[in-house]
Amino acid sequence: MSDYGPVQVRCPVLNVRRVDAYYAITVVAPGIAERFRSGQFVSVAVGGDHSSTLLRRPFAIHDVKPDYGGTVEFLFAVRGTGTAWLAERRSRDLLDVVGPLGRPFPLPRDPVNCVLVGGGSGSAPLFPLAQSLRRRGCRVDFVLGGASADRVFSAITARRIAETAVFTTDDGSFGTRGRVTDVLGRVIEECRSDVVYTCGPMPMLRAVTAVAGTHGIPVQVSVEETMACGTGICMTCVIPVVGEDGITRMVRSCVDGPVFRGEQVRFDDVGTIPFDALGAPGWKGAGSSRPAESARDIA
Amino acid sequence: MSDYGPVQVRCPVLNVRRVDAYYAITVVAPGIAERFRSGQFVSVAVGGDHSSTLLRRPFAIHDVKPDYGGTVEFLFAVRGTGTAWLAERRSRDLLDVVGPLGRPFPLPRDPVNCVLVGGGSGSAPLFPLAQSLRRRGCRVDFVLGGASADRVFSAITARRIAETAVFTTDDGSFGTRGRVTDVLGRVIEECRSDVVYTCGPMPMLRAVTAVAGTHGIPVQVSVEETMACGTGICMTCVIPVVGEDGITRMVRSCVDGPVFRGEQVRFDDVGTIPFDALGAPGWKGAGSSRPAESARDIA
Amino acid sequence: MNTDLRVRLGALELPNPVVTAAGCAGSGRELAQFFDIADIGAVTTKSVMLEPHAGRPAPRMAETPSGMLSTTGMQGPGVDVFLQRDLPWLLARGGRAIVSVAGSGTAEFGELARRISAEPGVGAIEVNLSCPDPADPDGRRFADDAARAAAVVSTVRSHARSDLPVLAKLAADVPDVVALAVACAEARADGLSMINTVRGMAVDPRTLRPAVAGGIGGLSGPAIRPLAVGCVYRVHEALPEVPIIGMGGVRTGGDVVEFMAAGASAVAVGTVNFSDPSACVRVLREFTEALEAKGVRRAGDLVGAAHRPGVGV
Amino acid sequence: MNTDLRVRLGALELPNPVVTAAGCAGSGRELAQFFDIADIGAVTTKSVMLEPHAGRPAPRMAETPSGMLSTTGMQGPGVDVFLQRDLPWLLARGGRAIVSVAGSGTAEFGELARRISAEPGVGAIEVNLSCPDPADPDGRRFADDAARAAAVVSTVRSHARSDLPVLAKLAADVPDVVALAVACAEARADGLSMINTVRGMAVDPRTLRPAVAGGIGGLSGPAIRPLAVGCVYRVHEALPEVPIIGMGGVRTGGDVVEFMAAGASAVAVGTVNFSDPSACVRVLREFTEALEAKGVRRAGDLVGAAHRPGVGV
Ligand SMILES: Cc1cc2nc3c(=O)[nH]c(=O)nc-3n(C[C@H](O)[C@H](O)[C@H](O)COP(=O)(O)OP(=O)(O)OC[C@H]3O[C@@H](n4cnc5c(N)ncnc54)[C@H](O)[C@@H]3O)c2cc1C
Ligand SMILES: Cc1cc2nc3c(=O)[nH]c(=O)nc-3n(C[C@H](O)[C@H](O)[C@H](O)COP(=O)(O)OP(=O)(O)OC[C@H]3O[C@@H](n4cnc5c(N)ncnc54)[C@H](O)[C@@H]3O)c2cc1C
Ligand SMILES: Cc1cc2nc3c(=O)[nH]c(=O)nc-3n(C[C@H](O)[C@H](O)[C@H](O)COP(=O)(O)O)c2cc1C
Ligand SMILES: Cc1cc2nc3c(=O)[nH]c(=O)nc-3n(C[C@H](O)[C@H](O)[C@H](O)COP(=O)(O)O)c2cc1C
Ligand code: FES
Ligand code: FES
Repeated sequence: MSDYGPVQVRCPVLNVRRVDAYYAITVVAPGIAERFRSGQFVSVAVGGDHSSTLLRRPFAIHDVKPDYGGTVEFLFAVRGTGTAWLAERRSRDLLDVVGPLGRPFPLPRDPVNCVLVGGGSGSAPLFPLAQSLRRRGCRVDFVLGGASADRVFSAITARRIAETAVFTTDDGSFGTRGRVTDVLGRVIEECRSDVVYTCGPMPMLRAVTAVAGTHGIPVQVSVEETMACGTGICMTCVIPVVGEDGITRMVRSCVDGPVFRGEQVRFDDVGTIPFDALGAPGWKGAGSSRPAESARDIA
Repeated sequence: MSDYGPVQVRCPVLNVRRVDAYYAITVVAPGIAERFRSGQFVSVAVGGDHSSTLLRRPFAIHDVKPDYGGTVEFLFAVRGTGTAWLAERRSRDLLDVVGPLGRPFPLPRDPVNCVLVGGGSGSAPLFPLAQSLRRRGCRVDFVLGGASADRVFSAITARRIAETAVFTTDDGSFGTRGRVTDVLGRVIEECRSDVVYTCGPMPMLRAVTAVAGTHGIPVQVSVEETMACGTGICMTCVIPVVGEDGITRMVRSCVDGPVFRGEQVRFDDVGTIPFDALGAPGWKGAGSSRPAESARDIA
Repeated sequence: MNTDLRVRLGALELPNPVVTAAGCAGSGRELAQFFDIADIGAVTTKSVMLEPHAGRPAPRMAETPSGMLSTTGMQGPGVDVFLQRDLPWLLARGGRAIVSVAGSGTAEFGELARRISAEPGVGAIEVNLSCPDPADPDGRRFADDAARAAAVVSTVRSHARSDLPVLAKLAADVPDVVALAVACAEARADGLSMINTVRGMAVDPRTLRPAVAGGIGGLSGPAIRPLAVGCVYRVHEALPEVPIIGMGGVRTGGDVVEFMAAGASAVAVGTVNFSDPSACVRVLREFTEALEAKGVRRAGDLVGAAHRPGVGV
Repeated sequence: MNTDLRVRLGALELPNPVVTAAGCAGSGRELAQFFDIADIGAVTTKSVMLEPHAGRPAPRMAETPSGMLSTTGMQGPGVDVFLQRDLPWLLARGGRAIVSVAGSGTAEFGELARRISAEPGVGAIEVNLSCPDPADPDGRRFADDAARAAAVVSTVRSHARSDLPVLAKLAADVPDVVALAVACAEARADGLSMINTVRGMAVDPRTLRPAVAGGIGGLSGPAIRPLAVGCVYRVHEALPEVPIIGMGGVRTGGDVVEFMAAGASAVAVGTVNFSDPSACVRVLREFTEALEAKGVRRAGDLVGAAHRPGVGV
């Protein structure tokens, strides 16, 4: 958990680069850089002061550097209006950025073997994670996937920082044709992985969690739910997560996540209120022995 | 009346200049330039494709040049969100511009003496008018006013193209302290003016019309009503105008104006529906002898 | 791919679903400077009254976030000028005309229907139920009382030529829009148009005065689109057989898809004509491209798609 | 100049008129990372229910032009956790608390009022009348029926400590907001909060599915500001003595001026907290600057100014 709360800064754009199918924006934001822990994200206001697109866009932090007092880089694919607008930013433009937000990836105490599994832009937060793990003496292996070669993120960097790096594409244009989960089992075995870290679309997280389960190793997943606030006040980003006490709660993926233990996310029930979730229709609290309300209380 | 209708063009900004308290933007818009007659205006979309400021902003055309196939210049003071956004445009940005819009200033057939009276940014359309009048052999005199020196528009140009140019400011920081109407009577007499052309805020137009009336000469006024469309379809820009037939109609200042004969504008009733206006509450059309409906029909 | 863009509103077939909203396109003449008026589905004309009307005092409009407030108060030349000058112009250019009528009482609605039915070439009559009802002691609109609204619709229906579709134009800010729609359908409306502007207000923070004369104005533009889509969805759910013209803040071809999926058979562009005079043809182009990208071969297949989970379009 | 920013809501005096809207600021803890929660007028807490509630399924939100649709469905920990954990946190930091309550029936509203009245330090109770009324066969909200709404208000009033102001939170999309306001005032509400979100819908043009689960969501943000200002204006006209908290799309200090001129005594920031977590203090700063620029010495002088032509502020 980060020691400091997030900050809101109007920060200058240092540069905007194209990287394959993605754009990378670096902003000067010392306050965010100094607080950052890998797995956290920023949320960025888009469209200017009189924009009709009211909501911030969340992006994982991909890199933090000490230059200019502290810079923060995030990467994105153009998807809709907000990302199209961001792609048009130029150096010296100002961006209104809030961060760092969310629970970071928990780091192992001991120098264990870690496999990092990313899909598309979801690979972004795994790079600073890889660095942190390496600094702790962990072995890092990468499995990165994407729809096509230009959507597999930073293959070269992955090869450089990891012990091994395996790539998959849906169309076979790069690496193995198929999905990350087609190769993950083999990687876990060959690299004797002790833990999986993963970020990408929900179906991938679920499949990765299943593979980790088969191999009996823990998995940390970082989810991408739509978020209106990113700061924990709107309750729009909830997913069903089972607590240590066995009780399912609808928890906010922005502040209680985006990183969760994969086994605790009820992937099959995302998009529903499971009947046995705390406070679900028909649910009955057991009077004074009512379970604690938030995943936080029991953390 | 212009021979061609308006066009809508996405046109590149050639340059943005500061001129005293104003900004001048020149865009490359051959289609507008070739159709332009002095007194007409453009309407400009502001804030980009996803702006929450939906409506176009109308600006008088200040200058048209043959460069790059045809350029159009307009001038503006920063007033609210739209003009603030425009002031931040840079060369090569694209602006969505519709024009030329509105009825131009009618030009005299003969080489008569014309006095052009402008207030603040309302002086803008008088400059191309002065050029047209000069080309027809008319004498042109200027009376330009503003709140302060930096709001008196293009004094140097006025001096250059006009026979005489008199300036007034509310605070006395430039020219005569006072209002344009304080000096207009004297100018009309000294220059033996045959006609007045004027553009500026409604109270000024009304006062100028009164002075012209006293001197028994016609006056053409160009009004600045708020406009939602500028093309004649929304009916939000209406003012009460008396037709040649003596009947008052609520006419659209965007297409039936912005230029009107001053004597025909019911300045005292702007912001009301005069009880005797065609179709006013209680008004009764005289069956088959019902008066024609639009100022256009009788023009 | 050759996408079939035709849609039906009862007896009226339109070549494509993009029409103009009443009062947001005059009778087509001004917009015809920017595109060929025959290219769009239809022009819904500004609501015409029996007599000339001067409308409301200025200021008549104020900009609001992603919308505008307006109070034009039915200014117009009256039905005589409309039939002599505006309608023939539109029909001569190959445009399809949906003629909107506004009566200052139920009888006047009937008279307007009779007059307009007498003109060959009209495509449909749209009944503007947001006019103030002179018989209502509180000055409410016909739309505020489903029974009064239904009475207007049935008067128009009985005075209109029987082959001419009659569309009832509904407001969203009424006690129950579904009940209003049902009442109009029972009064034999052939279709429904929705939504009209929603009452709202702005105060100018500089002057501290209401920004439009009279205080309350009608809110329109993209800001109200979710209200409009909600009405279309709920009414289509209740009356799946009744064709709907959806409108309220349409700005792009994607918005047409949205309204049609919610249940509209045609979609009107209103306020956005003010900000983009070529909006109708741009929206139609974007809509056509969206259908092609989705592989939808008939525009009509989209109608109500959001009500059918997992529909394959 | 030393502007007096204090405003009153019945017995409750606030240091300034800027408060948070219920459900748009949690109970202050998260926003306190961005500013000192004691600096704003008050925090209106998320509507609390008696029992924990899991809320509605995802997707719970969609962006719309200048607004958003949401359906969180009252997710919350229940009143026990609220009173043990959230309220003490807020009061310990010097924040003023307006506690919003949501009952799943009239009796539960009473019980909540009793529980909350027992806590010292609460500033006011706000009654969320947009909860579905379990006794209504059509699943309508209390706010849809003025009599049922008034019954809730009077139950809360009789269970609440007598010195604690009770505010009735109204919806705009009801048959008659003025009638609803009058009914609540007659049921001895000390003040009114308006407006709640307005029902609307969006369909995702990519998937053709409703953008939020369940289809209909609540529209909020600047898009609805004209509806909110209109309600405040009309209700203040009818009930000039009843204090109002105005809300709906407040984004800037100028918007606070607008709501107060329309008749609000305090103004809540809702959705804009999501897009700008320091919005409350920014809005307060802009508001203070606007008063100074106008030469208004007491914020309270603005209240209802738009109703008084030529008022000299
Ligand atoms: C914690 C987190 C981290 C993320 N990190 C990255 C990243 O590093 N790189 C990257 O390319 N993308 C990332 N995303 C997804 C990114 O936020 C969306 O691509 C972006 O919001 C799309 O905005 P838009 O305006 O272009 O799309 P639009 O479709 O116009 O957006 C409309 C609304 O939907 C939301 N939305 C749309 N797509 C998504 C999505 N996939 N996930 C969440 N919200 C969405 C938007 O935020 C906005 O509120 C992340 C999302 C989350 C929640
Ligand atoms: C025919 C015509 C010609 C004009 N020519 C010029 C010119 O050459 N130079 C110049 O500086 N200004 C001119 N104006 C005024 C100019 O249109 C406004 O200053 C501008 O619209 C303000 O926009 P804003 O977004 O900055 O202000 P905001 O106050 O944010 O605008 C809000 C709304 O009010 C309208 N509005 C605000 N002020 C005015 C105004 N004075 N007149 C009309 N609409 C207004 C805007 O168009 C917009 O719809 C002209 C107006 C008209 C009608
Ligand atoms: C300036 C203006 C004038 C309008 N005039 C009429 C009218 O005469 N008759 C009518 O039925 N609707 C009228 N409307 C409502 C529109 O037809 C449409 O229903 C509404 O504006 C919502 O669509 P939009 O958001 O696309 O504008 C008018 C709307 C505006 C903004
Ligand atoms: C996500 C969200 C949750 C809300 N929760 C509540 C609530 O619990 N109780 C309530 O009375 N209003 C609730 N509201 C309504 C707001 O308090 C406010 O009335 C409305 O959103 C209009 O203000 P805004 O446009 O500034 O958001 C909620 C609004 C949103 C957007
Ligand atoms: S995005 Fe608002 S609570 Fe998570
Ligand atoms: S501005 Fe629309 S008719 Fe004149």
